Amino acid sequence: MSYIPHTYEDEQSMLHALGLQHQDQLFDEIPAELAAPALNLPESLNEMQVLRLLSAKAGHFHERRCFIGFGAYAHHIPAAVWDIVGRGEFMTAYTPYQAEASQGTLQVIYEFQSMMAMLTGMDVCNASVYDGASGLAEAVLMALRLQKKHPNPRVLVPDGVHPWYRQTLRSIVSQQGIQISEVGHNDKGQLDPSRLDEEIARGAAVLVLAQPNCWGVLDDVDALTDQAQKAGIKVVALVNPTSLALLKPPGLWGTRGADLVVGDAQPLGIPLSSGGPYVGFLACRIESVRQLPGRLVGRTVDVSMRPGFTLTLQAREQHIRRAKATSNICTNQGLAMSAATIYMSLLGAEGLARVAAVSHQRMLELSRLLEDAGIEPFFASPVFHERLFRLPVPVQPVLQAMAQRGFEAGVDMERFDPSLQHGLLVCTTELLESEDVRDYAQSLMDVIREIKA
Amino acid sequence: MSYIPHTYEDEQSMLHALGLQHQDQLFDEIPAELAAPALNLPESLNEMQVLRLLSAKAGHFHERRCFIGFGAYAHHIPAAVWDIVGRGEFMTAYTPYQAEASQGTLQVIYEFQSMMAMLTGMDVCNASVYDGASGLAEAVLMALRLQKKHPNPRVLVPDGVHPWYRQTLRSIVSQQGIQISEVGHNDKGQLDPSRLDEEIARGAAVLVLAQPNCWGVLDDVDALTDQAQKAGIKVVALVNPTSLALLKPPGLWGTRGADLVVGDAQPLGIPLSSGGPYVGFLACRIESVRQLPGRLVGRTVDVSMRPGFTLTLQAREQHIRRAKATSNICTNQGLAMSAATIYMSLLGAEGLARVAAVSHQRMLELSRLLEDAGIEPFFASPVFHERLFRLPVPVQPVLQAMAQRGFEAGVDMERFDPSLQHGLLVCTTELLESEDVRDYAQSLMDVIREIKA
Amino acid sequence: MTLIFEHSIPGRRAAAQAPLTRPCCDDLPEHLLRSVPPALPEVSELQVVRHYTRLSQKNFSIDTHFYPLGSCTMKYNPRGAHRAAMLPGFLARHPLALPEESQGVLSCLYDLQEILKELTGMKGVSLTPAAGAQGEFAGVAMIRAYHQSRSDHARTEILIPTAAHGTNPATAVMCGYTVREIPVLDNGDVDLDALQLALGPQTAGLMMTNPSTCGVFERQINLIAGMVHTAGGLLYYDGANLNAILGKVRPGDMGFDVLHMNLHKTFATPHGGGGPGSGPVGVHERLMPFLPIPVVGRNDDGVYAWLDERDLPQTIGRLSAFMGNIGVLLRAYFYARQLGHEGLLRVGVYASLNANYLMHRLKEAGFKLAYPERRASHEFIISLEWEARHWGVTAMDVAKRLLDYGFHAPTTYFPLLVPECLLIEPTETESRAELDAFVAAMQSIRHEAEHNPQLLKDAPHTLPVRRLDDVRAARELNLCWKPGESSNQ
Amino acid sequence: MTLIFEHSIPGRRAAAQAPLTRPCCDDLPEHLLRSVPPALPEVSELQVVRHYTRLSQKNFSIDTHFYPLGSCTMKYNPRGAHRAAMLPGFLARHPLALPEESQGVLSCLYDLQEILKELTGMKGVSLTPAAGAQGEFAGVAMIRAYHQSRSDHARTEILIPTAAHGTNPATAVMCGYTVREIPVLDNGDVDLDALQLALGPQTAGLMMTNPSTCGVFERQINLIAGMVHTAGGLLYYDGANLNAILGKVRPGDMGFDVLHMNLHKTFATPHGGGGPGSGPVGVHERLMPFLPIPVVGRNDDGVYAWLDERDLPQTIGRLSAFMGNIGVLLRAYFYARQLGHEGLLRVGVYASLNANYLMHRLKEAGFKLAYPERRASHEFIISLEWEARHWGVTAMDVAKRLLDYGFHAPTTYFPLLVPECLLIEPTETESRAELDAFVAAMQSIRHEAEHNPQLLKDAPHTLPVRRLDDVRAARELNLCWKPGESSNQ
Ligand SMILES: Cc1ncc(COP(=O)(O)O)c(C=O)c1O
Ligand SMILES: Cc1ncc(COP(=O)(O)O)c(C=O)c1O
Repeated sequence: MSYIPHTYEDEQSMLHALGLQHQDQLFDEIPAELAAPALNLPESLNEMQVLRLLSAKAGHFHERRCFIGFGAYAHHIPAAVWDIVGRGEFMTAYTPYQAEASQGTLQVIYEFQSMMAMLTGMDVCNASVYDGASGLAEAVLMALRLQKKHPNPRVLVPDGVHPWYRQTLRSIVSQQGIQISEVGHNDKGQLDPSRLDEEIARGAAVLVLAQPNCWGVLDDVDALTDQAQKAGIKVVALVNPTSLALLKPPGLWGTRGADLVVGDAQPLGIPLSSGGPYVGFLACRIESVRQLPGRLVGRTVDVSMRPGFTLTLQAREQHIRRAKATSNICTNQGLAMSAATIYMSLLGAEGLARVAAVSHQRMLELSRLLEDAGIEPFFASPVFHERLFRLPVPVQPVLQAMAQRGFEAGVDMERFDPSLQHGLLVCTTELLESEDVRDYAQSLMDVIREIKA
Repeated sequence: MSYIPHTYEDEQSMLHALGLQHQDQLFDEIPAELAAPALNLPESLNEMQVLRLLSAKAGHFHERRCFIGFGAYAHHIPAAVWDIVGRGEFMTAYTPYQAEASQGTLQVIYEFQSMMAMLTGMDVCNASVYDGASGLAEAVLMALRLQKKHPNPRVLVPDGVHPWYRQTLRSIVSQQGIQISEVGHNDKGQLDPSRLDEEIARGAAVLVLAQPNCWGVLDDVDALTDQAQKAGIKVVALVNPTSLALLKPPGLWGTRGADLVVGDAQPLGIPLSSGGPYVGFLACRIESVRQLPGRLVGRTVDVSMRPGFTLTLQAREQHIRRAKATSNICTNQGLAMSAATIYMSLLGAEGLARVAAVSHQRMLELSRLLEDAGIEPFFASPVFHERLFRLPVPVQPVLQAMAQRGFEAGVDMERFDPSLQHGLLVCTTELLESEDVRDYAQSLMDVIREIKA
Repeated sequence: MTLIFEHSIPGRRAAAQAPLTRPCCDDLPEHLLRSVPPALPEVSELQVVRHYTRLSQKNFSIDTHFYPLGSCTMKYNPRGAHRAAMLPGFLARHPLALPEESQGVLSCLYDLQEILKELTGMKGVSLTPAAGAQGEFAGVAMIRAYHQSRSDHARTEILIPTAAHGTNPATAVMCGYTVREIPVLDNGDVDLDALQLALGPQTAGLMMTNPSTCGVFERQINLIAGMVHTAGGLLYYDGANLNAILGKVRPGDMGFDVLHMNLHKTFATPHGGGGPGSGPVGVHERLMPFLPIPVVGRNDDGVYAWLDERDLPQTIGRLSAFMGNIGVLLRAYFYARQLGHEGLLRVGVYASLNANYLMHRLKEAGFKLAYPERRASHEFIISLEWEARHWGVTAMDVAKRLLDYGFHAPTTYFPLLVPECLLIEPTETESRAELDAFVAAMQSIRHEAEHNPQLLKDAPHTLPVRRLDDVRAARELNLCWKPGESSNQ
Repeated sequence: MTLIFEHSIPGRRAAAQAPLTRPCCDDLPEHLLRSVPPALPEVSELQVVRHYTRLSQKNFSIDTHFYPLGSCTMKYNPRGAHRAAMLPGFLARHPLALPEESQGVLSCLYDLQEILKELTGMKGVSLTPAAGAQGEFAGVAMIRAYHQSRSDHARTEILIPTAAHGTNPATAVMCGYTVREIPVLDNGDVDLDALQLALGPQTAGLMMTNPSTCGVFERQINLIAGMVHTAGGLLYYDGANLNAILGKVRPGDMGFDVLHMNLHKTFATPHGGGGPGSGPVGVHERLMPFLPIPVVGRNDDGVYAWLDERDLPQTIGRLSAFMGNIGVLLRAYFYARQLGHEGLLRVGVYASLNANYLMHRLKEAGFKLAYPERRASHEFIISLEWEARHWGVTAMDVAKRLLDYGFHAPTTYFPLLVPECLLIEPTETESRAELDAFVAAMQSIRHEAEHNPQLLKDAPHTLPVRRLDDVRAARELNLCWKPGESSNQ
């Protein structure tokens, strides 16, 4: 009864007040034959014991040097971020349904919406969806709602979109019978405009554009956006928010800008944590806001005209609109969103640009070292802080040998696409100093030599 | 300028408001010849870099199994304790001089005073002194003030008092020419009553009684207290607060109880942290409160008769009484005191008794295992969770060999007292499971065998 | 109210937090770069800490207030679980780290799967869903996959009692189903006649929770399960209310085929002001092939691994890029291990004791129960219809007034079928003294409602803001701050 | 206000926090055992968390409020430093762990010693003192040890300017000295004639701080140092005000023989609502043999060790059982490394800029400066003597009213020599906007003082309590809760 405050006397007096003799009577409406059998569960432990157990399980991963990216990025998280986010008032509050008792959370959300709108160049951003991948599915569903009368509700997705994002998109939207077509890349790892033309010609309603794509490659998003929009196709931009400190915001892509912007804000102060919790976001034009899924906070005033915040446009949501809602999402990723807000406040535009630039700079350093050693990138395109290299040997044993040396060396891309044989995807961030990059390159060369031998 | 918020424009406009051209003019009253030379200081780093540096320095000590006690005890600290104490409102407040803006801290202190009074069996406890050892010096000085007209202001200190406590006591009280006499122990490691009689006969004003003493040994404090007080000597009890969950509170020692109680509350939720910050406490009878050093919080009411708390009896303190104060102490160990308060709230009397009893139980287990292997304790007396064993070999190499096996095996007491040759002081707490104790005994036997060979 | 943007001054930086320099990156094509930096705030570290610390103090939360929000199970969130999930070895682990180096976290997740199976009476569990609604999605998608695997394409409809949570119908639609609502009787039970009428070859399944959101246990669950199964449909259990029956009855034993659990409710993980949660799904044997991936498996050598589409070729697929909210799952695992057998079996008992006690005391205090004849589960409903009619105060007015008394309001106007309702869930971690204090506040408010209803209509009075204008918020949309704008206070 | 004891119910426990059983311990002699358990609170974990979280919200703090408390240097306490000091590898280390396994922490402390030497111009540093006052004690004890080592037993007196902090005279007395106070002139400088008269063969030393607690730099420090040294005395520097001159002037270069530093001020370690602090001492060559132990040494192989009485046989000894407040020292080390050369040299500049700017603005707003002709150091004094005489409001009234405006009050009635004074220290981490807001509040309060003085006398109005009755607190002493007592609210 670890966290139950009742003493035996409490229990007895409360049962007595209810006119009951025994706690079992509390369950007397439950058919007796349904009673649970004896359960096989582990014994109680105290906090000390569980923490000892879990500390051993956690291990020392944080002491490894991480060169993996591929949709989840290890950046420095200022100590203040989780110290504040971990305050009971933020961490143990529910969704801010009672606005007057939740101005803290509501204002944080409003600030998050504002920051993300500025970062993406859009008018509105929601208060988070689960992650970038499920967010992409929400974005595509929303784009299709915006294309309601479209003759051919087909969705075009470049194969440079992260394969697990594509899988997620498929598992979600395929339930409604929506068709997804993948569009291949050219030899520079970019979406091939001529293949896109072919697909457009076959009819489509939505195009997803990833910038950078899952190999770190940058596309000519202006031209592609124009190409799609000219054909009446809605463009969903899929972005890494850190990159937007340097790169053109999707709101300014092409002549009219992307229609929707989606991504995962994990790089903005959210720990890797084996894969979650992360925090998806979805931004749009103000005209489309009534089709946006997820919560939204609006500024308003109280009865004495003091400014304040409240959840708004709830008529889009399941608890009001039920079967007609824009999504079934209810609980979102609130705390991670709060962390991202505080992270962005601490970094500012210049700080975030430095994080992005140094992360990228390390990749340039690494590329130079590897190219000097004869290891070439798969794609001769500009990238952002992540690059696919072609090793002279299979990747899997390299990863294992590098792990022995304390490196998380990257991702074996062959596992996701057989055409990327010997492809090692490597990512760098500002957590790595130039020295770490040199150590990595040196170790990689050693390992390759050993494997070859 | 890491934490300075000024932009160049801020600085210029502020200088302008002051009618200055350059920041150097802010220092124009300082004689030019005093200007500091070029300083040799390390370069700036950002938070990420310093944390990386310090994480490496911190290492993995927390994964070792700790069997050292000797005045600092490794107990489990509930996660809630430092989560709450680390809240900015507690951690970044100053001493609660403005009572109305400090009711949080003030109430915590009042609760600490209350809990410590109950634990020690005294009327009043102060809001902390630096640590147990400097607290002992404060206690002795206070006891002497209470004995103002004593013909022979000599202080008797058993040699079972921790040697570093004795050193600290000496460095502090010897400044005022106060004489300290050490009283030896008998072959059971207890204060020898006949030697005490001799010392009393030579005249003394204060006796320090440690329960348990630094070898874990329990004394017959009732008889000793009576023996001293009958001779007009003030008794200062030096205690481990955890032990008081089981042991008789000093307020009830002998016929009249100890006059002062001092100790270190470190075992109550304060991490070992290489030696500090810890938190001394000093408790007394209400009659003596005007001689008590350190801060005190009292309950009072506000103008609308609502209850509240404020610092009180400040006329004892240096900021009011200056040269006539009861001590020079100003800043104390506030946050550690707050941690102890929360710890005691979470444990309660029963929880604390369990911590004490399990800690002690592990020592019984260990004693049995070691005695089975032929290793006897130095002293055949009851102890509390700490015991001095006589090894068949010198201790220093044993400690080193045990360290290789992941154990902090104890303290080499020969270093402190040559008469304790081959004496290994070992302590157990509830952090150790029975299995850890068995591993320890086994490793110790292995190590001794190797050293002998 | 000051926005963080209003503390901003051009050129200021929290200098400790960014790299010391900014390299030039001239390899990036000019036309792909941004020309104007985003107007993120330019503030010092102290300003950030102070701003958000002060903001936090404007919230009610479990750590500061009793929070009897029905259907939300706002119980104590152990600090030890937070500590465990924040261990640097867990936080730093990349989702694509080699499994060899991830055995620790994988073993925790595997154990958690086993514990959840045992507690729900299910055969398979996937921890992937990020929240309850995503768990529902996974569940209904599995129902769909099941029927399709049997080429039973006629089943296009999901049945849902009117009392159900909004996520249930919204989910069914997201899974391509149409929704038919089933009425609930005055005693809180599902209308079996209506159910019988609704069932047919078009029925894919029935979604319900038991105890229902009416706060009462559906006594005819055996019958219902039989009816749905006979019609060829499957039974979905919305596990948001699992806390009520934890250790007492298991959904699997009641005949449910699939369920989700809200770990951020029953397993005490914090709600974070809106999430992250975690909504694992559990399934009956026949749905096992369809579980969402990844699932954690263990081979005969005791080696753990992520199972994916190669291991589960019929899976409904991924629901997020990686593996759900692992940080939340670790907290839930801490909780399950800490409570253990003995503790987990007590949760439902004391949650029910508190709810029944509170219901009883409020009834004594003059409040009208929605289901006066029924035993409360872990929550119950009072209706303020009478007070609304006679004194002109609404459930919302009472809710807002409660805030002044230092209590978070219960859930208002849900379930929709009870007029002017408050759904009250005290949870097992609140003391009797806290419940009694809540009753005293409710009594006092009731007295105010009779003698000074305006006091309630104007409430709250003691919070950072008075009652907010929701209509204006929706009409004059202001969803983000624009550079230059001031907060006007 | 409810005390934690009032949440207590016999037999309740926060069960997750103690061992699951209680062994019997029947080896302990019966007569040494306690017969009645102490009346510690018996509460649940949630009750504890909620109680202390709510209590915390009743505090002002740096993280929530501007806190211009003169002489206290309430600057931003970096969260990164807290993180560093709370690393489990640091926290778990036992003070008696083998030095082989403590090289990491020892090297940090050694580096910190070096940095402090360089910044103060001193030759040796001991980090042992737990706070400023203990640093003073160590310093004066070293002065005493120095004279005694030279058999100069006649020196029984310590000179202290009247402006000095109370710890200075209290310390001198604890070290067995008598105190003679030296007056301060109207311009804030020490009265040199009086000093000359006071000096003699009985003079052990002079304790002072520079800039003084009057907030001005003692311009004649060279002269003073010469006078004291000529008389055979030593010069003690109270480093509480080091923030003002960090990187600009060094006490060692001013002729001081010994000093302490308040790391909880200048080095940004949090004050914790009363501590722990840290008060390292630095010394001139001739005092090096007397440094308090332990000190961290490094041998030629780069191995670090605790130096004790074997290495420093003339040491004044230990000041605490172990090694001072290492957790605080690690925070200070973080701070020094983070700021580094460039950052440390800016501290004094911006601390002075903020103080001078604020002083200037308050003067413009009509407040009377104690030293209008002088440059402010990192702090300055305004006197409300005029306002007290004309409007009947005291410095305390203004201080309390400031709380209503959301600012912590400056230090009141210190130094004692300026009537109705407020000692104001903004620190370098506050923004210009914050300073301007403070001026606006002071202006508004001044207006209230003239037109509605009662408003000030009754202040504060918006805090958890109104003005508290200090006299009653001292007269009807209630220093601890007794079982059965209620908080009466
Ligand atoms: C009955 C019920 N079902 C489903 C949900 C949805 O869960 P989640 O918010 O985790 O998506 C909730 C939570 O609000 C609920 O109360
Ligand atoms: C000028 C001055 N000297 C000495 C001290 C004493 O320092 P501590 O409080 O750390 O003992 C203080 C702190 O209040 C001070 O302001």
